[in-house]
Amino acid sequence: MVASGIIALLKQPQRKLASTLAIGSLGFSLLLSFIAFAHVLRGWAHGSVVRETVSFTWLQFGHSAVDLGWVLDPLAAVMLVMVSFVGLLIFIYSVGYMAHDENFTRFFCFLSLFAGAMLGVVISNSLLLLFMCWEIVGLTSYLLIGFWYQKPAAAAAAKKAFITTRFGDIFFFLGIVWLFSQTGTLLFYNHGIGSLEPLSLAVLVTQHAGLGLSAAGAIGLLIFAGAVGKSGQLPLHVWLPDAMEGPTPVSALIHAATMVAAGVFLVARVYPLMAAGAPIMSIGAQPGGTSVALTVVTWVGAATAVFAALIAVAQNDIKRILAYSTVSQLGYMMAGLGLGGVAVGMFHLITHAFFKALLFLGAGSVIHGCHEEQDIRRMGGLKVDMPLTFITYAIGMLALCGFPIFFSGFWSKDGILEAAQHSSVIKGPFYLLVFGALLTAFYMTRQVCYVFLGYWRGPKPAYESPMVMTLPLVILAFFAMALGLIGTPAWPWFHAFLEGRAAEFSVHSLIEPGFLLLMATSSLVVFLGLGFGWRLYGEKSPKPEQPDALEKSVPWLWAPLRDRLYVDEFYGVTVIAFYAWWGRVADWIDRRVWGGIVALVAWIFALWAQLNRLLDINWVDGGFDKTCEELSEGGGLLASLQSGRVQNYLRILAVAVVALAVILFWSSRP
Amino acid sequence: MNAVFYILAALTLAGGLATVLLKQLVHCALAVTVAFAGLALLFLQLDAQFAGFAQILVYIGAVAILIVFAILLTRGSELPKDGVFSKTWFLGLVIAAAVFAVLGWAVLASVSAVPQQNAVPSVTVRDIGIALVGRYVLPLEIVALLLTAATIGAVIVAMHEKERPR
Amino acid sequence: MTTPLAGYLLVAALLFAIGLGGALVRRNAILVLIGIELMLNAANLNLIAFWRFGPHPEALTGMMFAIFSIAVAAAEAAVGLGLVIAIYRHTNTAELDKIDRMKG
Amino acid sequence: MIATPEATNPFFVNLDQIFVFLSNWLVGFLPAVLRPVAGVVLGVVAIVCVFPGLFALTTVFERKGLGRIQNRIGPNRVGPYGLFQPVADGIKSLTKEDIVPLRANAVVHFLAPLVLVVTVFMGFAVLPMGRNMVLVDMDAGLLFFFAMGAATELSVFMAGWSSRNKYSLLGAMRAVAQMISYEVVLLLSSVAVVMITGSLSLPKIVAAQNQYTGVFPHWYIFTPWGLAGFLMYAIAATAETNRSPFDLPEGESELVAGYHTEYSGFKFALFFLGEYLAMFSISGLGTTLFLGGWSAPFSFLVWVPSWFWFFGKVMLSIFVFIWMRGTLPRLRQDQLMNFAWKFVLPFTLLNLLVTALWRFMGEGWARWMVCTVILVAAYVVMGRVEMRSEHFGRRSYRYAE
Repeated sequence: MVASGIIALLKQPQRKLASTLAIGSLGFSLLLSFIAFAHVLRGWAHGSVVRETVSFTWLQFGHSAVDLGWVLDPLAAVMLVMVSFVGLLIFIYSVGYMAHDENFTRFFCFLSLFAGAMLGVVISNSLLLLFMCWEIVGLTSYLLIGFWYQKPAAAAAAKKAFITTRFGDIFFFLGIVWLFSQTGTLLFYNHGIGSLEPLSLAVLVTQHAGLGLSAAGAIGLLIFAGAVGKSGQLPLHVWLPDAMEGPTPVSALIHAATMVAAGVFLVARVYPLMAAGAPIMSIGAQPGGTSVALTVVTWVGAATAVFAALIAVAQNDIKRILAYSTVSQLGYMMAGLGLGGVAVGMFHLITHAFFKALLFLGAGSVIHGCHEEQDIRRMGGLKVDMPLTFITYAIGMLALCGFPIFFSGFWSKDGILEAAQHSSVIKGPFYLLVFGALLTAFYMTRQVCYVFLGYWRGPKPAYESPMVMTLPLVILAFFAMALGLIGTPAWPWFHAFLEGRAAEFSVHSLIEPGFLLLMATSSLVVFLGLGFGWRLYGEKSPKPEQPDALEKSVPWLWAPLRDRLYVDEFYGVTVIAFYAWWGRVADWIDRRVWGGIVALVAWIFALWAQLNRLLDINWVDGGFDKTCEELSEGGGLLASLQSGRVQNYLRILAVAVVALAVILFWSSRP
Repeated sequence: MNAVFYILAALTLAGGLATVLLKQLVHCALAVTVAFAGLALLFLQLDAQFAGFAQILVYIGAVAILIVFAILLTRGSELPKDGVFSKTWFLGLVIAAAVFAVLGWAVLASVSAVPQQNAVPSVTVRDIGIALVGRYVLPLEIVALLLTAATIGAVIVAMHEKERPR
Repeated sequence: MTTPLAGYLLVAALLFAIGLGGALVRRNAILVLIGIELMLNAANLNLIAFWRFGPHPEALTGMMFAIFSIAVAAAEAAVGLGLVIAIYRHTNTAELDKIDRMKG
Repeated sequence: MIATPEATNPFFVNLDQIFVFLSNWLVGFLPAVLRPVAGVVLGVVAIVCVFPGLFALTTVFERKGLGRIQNRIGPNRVGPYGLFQPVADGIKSLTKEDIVPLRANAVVHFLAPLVLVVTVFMGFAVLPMGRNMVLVDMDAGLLFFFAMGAATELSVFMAGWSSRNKYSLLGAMRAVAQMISYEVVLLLSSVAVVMITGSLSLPKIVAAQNQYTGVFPHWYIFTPWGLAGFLMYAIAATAETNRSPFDLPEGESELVAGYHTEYSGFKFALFFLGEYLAMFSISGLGTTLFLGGWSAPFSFLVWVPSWFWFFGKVMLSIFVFIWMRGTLPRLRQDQLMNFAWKFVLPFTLLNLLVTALWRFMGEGWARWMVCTVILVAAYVVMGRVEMRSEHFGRRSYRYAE
């Protein structure tokens, strides 16, 4: 936050200072998060769930107060490390990528602001503070997407992103307010009376909010709606693909690692709230989530996964394919959370962050190499020109598809599939997820074949990106492979860490019959997808002019997929149309109704003025003037008496004397 | 005594009437002198010697002359062009008559109540002198002051202002 | 016939009326003043009549009053006529009807 | 020391009271009821006869006197030494045609001389011509005399105005103005005498003066204030009767004959008579007030009848009038008025103060000294200041508006 503030003040030319400042501050925060992680580890080693909170009163009105605060617990620690580490790599990468851009400092200012806000979301203890950082994240995503504001498409995309996320945030805010009104506090954990602690949860559970949902469930769903907006789940995902307009590091940062993860993190954070509804309730318990809220989350997640995967298949823009794959992976995470609880979902989030970041940065270096060319049909044969990028990109692709054993993607996706399998209530999501995995494998191979295999279809020869860009790729590739180990069923370190249990190494869980079957099916699915993809695009590299191979075979399916299943159009038709119509209605009302009222009032006043004038003329003036005239005449009469003729006075005097005398005598007559 | 009284009364009243009715202003002035003389004699008739002589000295000697002078100075002696009496003379007459009626009635009504005393009071100038400086010393001083003031005032009022520069 | 006092009083009243009539009827300012003089004299006559036929003539009040009244009347006549002369000099007329402007 | 000697010799006493006896004798013939009236009538007749006679004498006396002064003989044609000249004048005035100006105001014109003569004669009623020889002994005799004197101004004005002649009107106005201003002085100077004697009645005043210390009588003229008073009185008297230095109204050279220009014949004679009678009455009063009236000048002359002294003194005053007429030049109007209001009046007022001082300082020469010093000082100061400042500025012409 501080870094972004300072960079904002810097002028354009201080490029060096801006970048070093941003990277320095993020590096520093990475260091801090390591320390925190170590601290939590130590705590965890003693076998207790570490949760330290710091909270202070921010607003005091009346006797109720709004408190803000920070919390450090395993969930937060993991996210801290992941966000700052990935962020740091992306910062370094973007130094190279944005080298020739003139608003370099401004870019880094937004980046550091984004990172600061993201870290704020992760460690905040109060729902309100979380919401504030959430809003800043939304803002920075708008700024970064619309970074090249000259391009109208970028500006439109930024606006679109902002509005759709904002749409989700409305529900999020409603949830906050409702929670605040019920529990009286927004702090998650506050020595027992925090909103997520059993005491207030018990209160929430008892209230019924209709539709069979308990208050807790309802609030959970509202907050989940916020997450849907931010993470681009099914109804509100339209903004995410368009967000590719921004520079690649941005897309990487936003759509791979952090921002989208924020949604999932939020659901994870308020998981106890959502799970409160479930009859068999145990915190962080494995697949016992049968509360209504969680089922909803699961269904949304699964639907998004399949839906996005379908669209990804028919995309030609390299970044757009990755965007849709992110959406579907998020669907996976949501489903994981819904089914398997916090640990399963979070593990997939961590692994996905690394290899998706890798893929995006790889795409970035490809685009950089191909002189800003983004359409995969005009690339091909980059295996030769950009060998390092190709290798790292291939590793990332395999991790994403969930290539068995070696790649982290496999283990985290399996965890989700396992949870889906075991969930007692609903069977549907499992099959959807499996189908999704197939599709993922398919479109990733299609992309790799288009980009790296075959021959160069672009106008100018591509060249390898400089060291500063390829180094992060290599690091990320390493993690994409290594990270799987911490979450394997054999040694579920990550899950234990999150739940605060001791992680014991047990091979037998691996060879447990059910799990083996699951591993076999998923690997089968992956191989199926890869083969399918290779067969279509592998051998004969597609000609630029020819339509896509799949397109030839299944044109009726291809067209809608390419057009993103007309979701935008659908929205266009419904929501926008609705707004337009509503605008017209409002205008009509405004002009007719209010105008009418104003006219009426005007008419009344005119009438009143008229009345006043009449009143004034014949009453006030008339009356007043008449009396004045009478007075003056009377005055005139009197004045004539004072005529100055002395003898008049004498006469009056005499008459008066006579009159008095007469009266005197008359009255005193005996 | 009544005879003399009647004569004198007639004389005075004739003088008064003449003053009011005569056209020539100077004639009126003279008529008024006659009236004053008549009154002075009435005073003598009432054995108020000093008052009578004072009346003669003051009124006939000074006031009459003053009136005559005033008439001359204001060119009253020529015949006034548009009539002697003011336009509403009749009203004046009526009022005068009314006043006389009231006074007369008052006199007749009350005269019986006043105790009559016919003894001739012997008044010498010495008594008057003593009274003047004894009981009436204050009025005397005040009248003295008044007369001085009046003289000065009259002079100033009637003084011919120096020609104001045109 | 009537008692002597009544006679004098009647004469005084008549004289007073004549004086008042003169003051009211005549047009010339001086004659108004003369009228007033007559009225004053009538009053003096009254005073002395009452003094003469009053209960205690030796008290001299009536007569003294008359004498003082004569003095005052003289002063008044002097000032009055002075005024008339001043007005005449200013407005060239002694007609009362014409002298009704208060302007200087 | 202070004594009032009486004529012891019966002859002289009778002589003194001869007129009183005569009137009593005459009245005796009438019934008692009419006696008082008859007495008064007799007195009036006496006055009416004596003074016109004197008038006649003085006209001659005056003309011969003036002549003598102007070194000529004066009328001596008619009768021995011109003694019958008045008879001639009388006949002349009676026979002359009595012209009345056409537009003159007939009534007032006719009345003027009458009023004048009547009021002057009324004045004589109060003068004590001899011991016990006063027509009416009024308590406020002096006041009566001045009241009558006031009427003369009115008649003068009537005369002047009625003849509707500019000159006569102007003359009348001047005469009246002059007479009024000097009448004030006349009154105030006589007031001094009243203050000392303490009474307004003239016989009492004469009685007060009829005392002698050693040979000299107690006449008021021999007192400082008396002398000053008498002088002021004399000046005022001459002015009052429009005589000599003050005869501006009839100033022949300018205003033809003043207010009696339009008169001719008998009315003119009446005016003439009136004027001289006024002189007699004023000098009579003067003698009564200051020259001891009918009291003898020296104690040893007391035997002489009182009326002789009275008439002697009057004729003496007349002589002084004539003398002044012959010698003093006429005064200008503004000088005249100026003199009256700026010198004579203040001096008289001062004289009143001195008299008061005199009255309350008691006997002894101290009061003599104080009074004399004051009066002399005042005379010198006022005289010098007043008159010297009268240097004659440039002649300024003033035109009638």
